[in-house]
Amino acid sequence: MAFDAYVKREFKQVGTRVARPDGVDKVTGRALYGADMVAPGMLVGRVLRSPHAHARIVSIDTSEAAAMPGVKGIVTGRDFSVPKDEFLADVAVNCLAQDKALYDGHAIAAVAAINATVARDALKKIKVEYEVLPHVTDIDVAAKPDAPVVLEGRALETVPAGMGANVTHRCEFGHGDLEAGFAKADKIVERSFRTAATHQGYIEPHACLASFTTDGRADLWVCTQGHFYFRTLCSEMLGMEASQLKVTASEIGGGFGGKTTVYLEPVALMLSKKTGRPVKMVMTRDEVFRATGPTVSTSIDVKIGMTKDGRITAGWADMRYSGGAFQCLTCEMGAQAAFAAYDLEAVQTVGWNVMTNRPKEAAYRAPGAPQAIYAVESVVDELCQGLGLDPLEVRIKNAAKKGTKASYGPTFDDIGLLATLEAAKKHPHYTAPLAEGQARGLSCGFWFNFGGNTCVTMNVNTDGTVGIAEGNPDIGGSRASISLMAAEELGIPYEKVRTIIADTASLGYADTTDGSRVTFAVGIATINAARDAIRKMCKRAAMLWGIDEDAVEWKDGAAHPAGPNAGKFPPMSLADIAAKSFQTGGPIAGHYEVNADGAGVSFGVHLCDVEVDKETGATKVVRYTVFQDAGKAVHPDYVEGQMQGGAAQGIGWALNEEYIYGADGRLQNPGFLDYRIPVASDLPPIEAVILEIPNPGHPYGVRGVGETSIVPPLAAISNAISRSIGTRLQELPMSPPRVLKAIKGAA
Amino acid sequence: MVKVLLWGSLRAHTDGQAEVEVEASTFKEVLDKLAEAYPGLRPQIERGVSMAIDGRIYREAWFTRISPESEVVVMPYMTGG
Amino acid sequence: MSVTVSTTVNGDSVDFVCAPDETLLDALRGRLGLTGAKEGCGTGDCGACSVTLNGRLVCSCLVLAVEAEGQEIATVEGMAAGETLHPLQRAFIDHAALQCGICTPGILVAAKALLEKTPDPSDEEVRYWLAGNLCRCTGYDKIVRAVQAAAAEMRRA
Amino acid sequence: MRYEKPQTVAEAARLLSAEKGVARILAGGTDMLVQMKSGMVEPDLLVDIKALPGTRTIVKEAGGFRIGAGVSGAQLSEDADLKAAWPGVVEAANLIGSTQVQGRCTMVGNLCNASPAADSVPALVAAGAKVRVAGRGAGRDVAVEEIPAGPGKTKLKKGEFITSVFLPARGARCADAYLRFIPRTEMDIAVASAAVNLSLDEKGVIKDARVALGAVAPTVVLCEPAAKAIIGTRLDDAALEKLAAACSAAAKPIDDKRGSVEYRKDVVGVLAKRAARIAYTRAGGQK
Repeated sequence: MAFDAYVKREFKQVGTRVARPDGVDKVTGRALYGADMVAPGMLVGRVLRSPHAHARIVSIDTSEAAAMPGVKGIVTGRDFSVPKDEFLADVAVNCLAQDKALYDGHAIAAVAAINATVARDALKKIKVEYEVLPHVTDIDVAAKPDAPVVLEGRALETVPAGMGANVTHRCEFGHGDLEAGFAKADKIVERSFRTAATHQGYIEPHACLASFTTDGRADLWVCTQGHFYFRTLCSEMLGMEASQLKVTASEIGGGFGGKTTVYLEPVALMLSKKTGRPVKMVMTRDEVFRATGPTVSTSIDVKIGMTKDGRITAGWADMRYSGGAFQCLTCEMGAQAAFAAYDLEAVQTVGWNVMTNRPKEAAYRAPGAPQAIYAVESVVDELCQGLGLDPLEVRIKNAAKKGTKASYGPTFDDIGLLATLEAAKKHPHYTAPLAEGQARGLSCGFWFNFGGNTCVTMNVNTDGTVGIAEGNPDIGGSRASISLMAAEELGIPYEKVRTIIADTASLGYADTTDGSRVTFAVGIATINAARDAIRKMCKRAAMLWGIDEDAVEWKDGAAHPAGPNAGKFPPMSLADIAAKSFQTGGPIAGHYEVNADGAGVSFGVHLCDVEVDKETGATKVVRYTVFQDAGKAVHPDYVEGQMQGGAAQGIGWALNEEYIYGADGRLQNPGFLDYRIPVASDLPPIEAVILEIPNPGHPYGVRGVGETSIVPPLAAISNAISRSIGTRLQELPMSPPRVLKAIKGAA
Repeated sequence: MVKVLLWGSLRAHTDGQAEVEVEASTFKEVLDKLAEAYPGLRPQIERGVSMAIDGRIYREAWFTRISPESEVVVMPYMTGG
Repeated sequence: MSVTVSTTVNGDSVDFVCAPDETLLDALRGRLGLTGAKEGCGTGDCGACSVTLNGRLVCSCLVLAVEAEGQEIATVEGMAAGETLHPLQRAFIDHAALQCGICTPGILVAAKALLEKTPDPSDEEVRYWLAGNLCRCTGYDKIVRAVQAAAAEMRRA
Repeated sequence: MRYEKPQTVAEAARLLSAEKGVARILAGGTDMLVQMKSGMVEPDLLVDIKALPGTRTIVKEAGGFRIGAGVSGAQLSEDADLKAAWPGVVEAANLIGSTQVQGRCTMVGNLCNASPAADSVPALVAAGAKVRVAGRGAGRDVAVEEIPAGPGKTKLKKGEFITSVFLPARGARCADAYLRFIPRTEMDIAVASAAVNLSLDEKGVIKDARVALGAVAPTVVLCEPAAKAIIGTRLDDAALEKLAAACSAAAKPIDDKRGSVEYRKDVVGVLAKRAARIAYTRAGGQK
C-alpha cells in the first residue's frame, strides 16, 4: 500500500530551523562536487561538438587525432549501439550523434588524453565532413508542413493527418461545453503568446569521473539528480548489467531538473573502457548552454470569457511546445496545468510538440507549467483590467477548491489555493501604497508534485546514534529534513542522526530527485523505516524485561512497559537498547521501500511591484512576496529557500533570460554574460509566506514545495508591467527593447 | 463496473466517449480492460499513464484498489523537474 | 614548457609547476588540491572561483597561475581558524544562505573582502558588491541576511 | 606559449617586436584570459607589463593624473583626488565587470581590447585623455579616440603598447559623467553608453563640452553636434532634446543579441541627457 494517511500531531523537532549537516563542508570548501574528484592515472575527456544546426555527418576521420602523443582514446556514435526503445535511443543519440547533427553543440566525438591541453588540441585534429542541411529553430516555422524536417517518422498516433513532419504529438484535456460557456461571457479576450527557451542555469557544469576495469565493472562519480536512473541509462547504453556499474552521486551544484539525464556519462564510461584508465569529463559553460537542458520554447493561444462580475465562463488554450530536436511530451504537463487554478464549467486545452533544431529539452522546475500559466494568467488579468475588477477578488471568486473538477480531470481533495489567495489579500503588501511610476501584479501558480520509488535504511548504532542511508542527491537541504523527520519519529535529538546519500550498490532503487518528491517520498520511507526500527527496539526491550513485546510502547525516544506492565520498569532509551543489541539478537536497523503516491498538488500566489523606466524599457522589481501551500514545512528555512529561489528564476525568465538563435541556427549567447540570470543587485528581498495545509497523503502532512514557485512570476511580472505602461506584452522575456517598443507602440 | 474518465485526445479511440465503463477493481485491471476494449488506447497505455483515483494521482501502483463508486481519471504519465 | 611558481596560499609557502597559460584556478584545484574555488564559467561571469590576490578580490579563472609568483593568495580553505569558523561561514549555515552550495565558497570570499573594506554595508552595497557572484538557488535573500548578520557580529567583536 | 614579465619598457618593446608569432600584452587579463579560454586568441608570447615602472601607480602630473596601464578599476575608485576631478571617468571604469573583475581590469586594457562597448573609453574620450604609446622608438602621446580602429582592432603598430593614460588638469566648474544602459543592474556589456564632460562659466552657462558615445558604432563616437547642442545653454529642456537628437543621429549601431538599431539609437540619446544633467549638477550648475 503506497499511501500513508496524515495524522495530526504536535511536532517537537519538525518545523525547527536546525543547521544542515553538510553546512560546514560547504562553507569551508571541503564538499566534493562533480569536478572535485580525482583518480590515479586519470585522463581528461573532451567533446567535439557540431558547429551546425543541422547537418548530415558524412564521415569522421579520427586517425590524425588518435596518432597524437598523449591521446589515449577516441569515441564516436559508432561505438554505441542505439537502444531499441525510442526514448532511450533519443537519450543515446543526444549523447553522441549518429548520422546527423541535430543542433548547434550536438556531441559528435570525444577524446581522452593525458591532459586538457592535449585533449583540446586533439579535437582540432578530428576531421568531420558535414553536409549542411536546412535548419529550423523557430517553433511556428517548424510547425509548417514545408519546414525543414528535423527527424522523419517521429509523430505519435496522436497527431492528426496532414500536419508537418516536425509535429510529433497532440494532446487535449478539458470538459464542458465551450461554446455555451463563451456565450455566457460579457467579455472575451483572445491573445497569442510566445515564450523563449530558458536554461536551468545551475552554476556547476556537468561533470563526472568514470572508471571501467577490464573485468567489466565500472564506477561512476557524477553530479546528478538521480544516480540510480543514471545507472539505468548508462548500463543500457554500454550493454552492462546494472550490478556491475556503481554510481556515486557527488554533491550537486544545482540541477532544477537539468541534471535528470545523461550527457557525458556514457561517453566517459566508454572512453574509460577503451583506454583502461579513469576518465574525467567536465563541461565548459559554453557546452552547458549549447548542449544541455533548456526548457521548451512555446507559442500559445488563449481565449477566456468572463461575466461582468468576474465569473469565468469558459477557457480555451492551444499550446505549441518545442522540446528541441526530439520527441517531447512536456506539452502534456502544460496543457493539464494551464487552468488548474480555476473552477470552470467549460475548459479545453490542446497541447502540441514540434521538433526544432535545438538541444533536447530537459526538465526545468515544474516543466511545461510556467509557460501555460503565464498565458492564462495574462488573459485573466487583461479581463480584470477590461472589466474594472480586482484581480485578486476575481481569482478568489473562480478559485479551484475541494470538490472542484480540475481542468485535467480529477476532483480536487484538500488544496491550498483559496488559503494562499486569502493570505495574499490580508498581507500588507496587497494594500501598500505604490510610489509614482510603480505598479502591482499578481498571478497564481500550480504544480502536481510526485512521490515515486524510494528506499531508506536506518541503522541504529550501539552508541545510540542513528545513520540513515537514502538514495536521493540533496539539492536544497533534504538531508536536514530527512534527519529531522527521523529524529521526530524516533524521539531522539536531531544531532544524533546522520543522513547520507548511498551509492547504487548500497541501497535499493530511488527515483531521481525531481517532481518536488524528496521530502515527501523519502520522508514517508524514513518515517516508516523509523517505525520498523522502533518495532525491533520494542522487541529487544521486551526481551530484556522478560515481558510480551506487545506490552511495550515507544515514546520520547524510549521503550516503555505498557498495559499490565506499565510502570514496572524504568523506560529504556534507544541508546540503552542499542548498547545491548549485540546481546539481544544483533545489530538493529529499520528499512522501508515504497513507490509513494499521494504527493498532493500545490498552489502558490505571487505578488510583485515593478517600476518601469519609460525611456529605456528597463523593469525593476521593487517588492516581491510569495505565498505557497507547503503542507507541513519540515525545515522552514529551506522551504522559504525553495519559494525564493523559484521566484528568482521566474523573475529572470520574465525579464531577461532567453536562448537567442542566429539566422545560422547557432546559439548566440552560450554564457552567463549574455544569458542573463538575475544577479544579487537585480532583486529585491523576496518575502516567503508559508501556508501549512496538511497533505492528507503524508504522515506528517508534507507537500512538495520545490517547483510551484517558478510558475507565477512570469505572469505576475507581466501583469505588473502592463499596469505600469498601459499596454500588454505577449512575449517573454520582457527585455528592455521589447518593453520600450511596446511603450512606443501604445503611445 | 468502474467509470473511467479519459482525457480529450484519447476519446478518438472510444468513439468520442469521455467516460467509459470497465469491469475492474485495481489500477492494473482498469488499464488492461481499457486496452482490451479500446485497442486504440494501447500505444498510450504502453507509453505510460498515471491514474487519479478519488482525486489522488498514482503513477504505477497496479494493485491500488478501486471501488465502483471511485472517481477514476486516466492522466498522462507524470514527470517533474 | 612548464614554469615553476613560488607563492603563498592561505599563509603557507607553496611551489608548483604549471603550464604558462594555466589559470590560477586550475593550479589551485589541480596542482594544490584546493578544490574549494569552483569553475562555473571560466570567463569571470559567475564568481564561483573568487579568491583574493594580495588582498584584492579576483576571479582566479582570470588570473594566470604564473602571475601568482611572489604574491599572496587567500581561498575559502583559509577562512576558518582551525576549528573556529569565520563569522560569515557560521552565519551562512545559521541563515540557510546556501542550498546547493556551489557558489558558497566564492560568495564567502567575496563577502569577507567586502566586510574588511566596509564593515557596515547597506543591503544595496552588499547586493552590488556580490553582483559578480551568481547564485541560482536562493534568490540571494538569505545570502544578504547572512552577510548582514555576520557584519553585525564582526562589528561587535 | 611563453610568458614574460619584463622589468623595463625597452625590454618589453624588444620582446614584442622580436616575436614572430602572436604576441599579446597581459595587464589585468580580464579580456585576454577569456579570449584565450575560448580559443579566439592563442598567443605564442604573453608579455606581462605589470612589472614595468609606473604601470601600477596613479601619479599627479602637470595638475592632471598619469595612470599606469596596470592600474585596476578598484585602485582608481580608491583615489579620492582622481574621483573628485574625474568622477565620470572613474565611474565608467568602475562599471567594467564585477567586483572581482574590478580587482584586475584596467582602462588601457579596456581601450586596447577595442570593444565598441568598452565602458571607460567614451569617458576617456570625453575627458580628452591621452595615452602614452611605447615601442622600439621614442614614446608618443596619442588621443584616446585615435587608438580604436574597429571591433577588436587598434591602430597600434606591431611592437607598440600603451604604458599609461593621462587625464588633464581640471579647472573650476568642470565635471564629467558617464552612463550606460544594460538589461540587468550589473554584469552586462553596455547596449549603449554616453559620456559628457563639460565646463561652466560663472553664470552656469556651458562654456565647453565633449560628448562621447559607446556601443553605437564600430568605435567610440566623439559627437561634436551633441556638444554644440548644449554649449551656450544652461541645459534647459530644449538643449537636452537637441542633445539627445544629435546623439541618436550620430549613432550608427548594429542589430545584435544585445539590442536593436532602433533601441540603441533611442537609448543613447536618453543616456546622454541623463549624463549631461549629472555632469551639469556636479559642475555646480543649477537646474
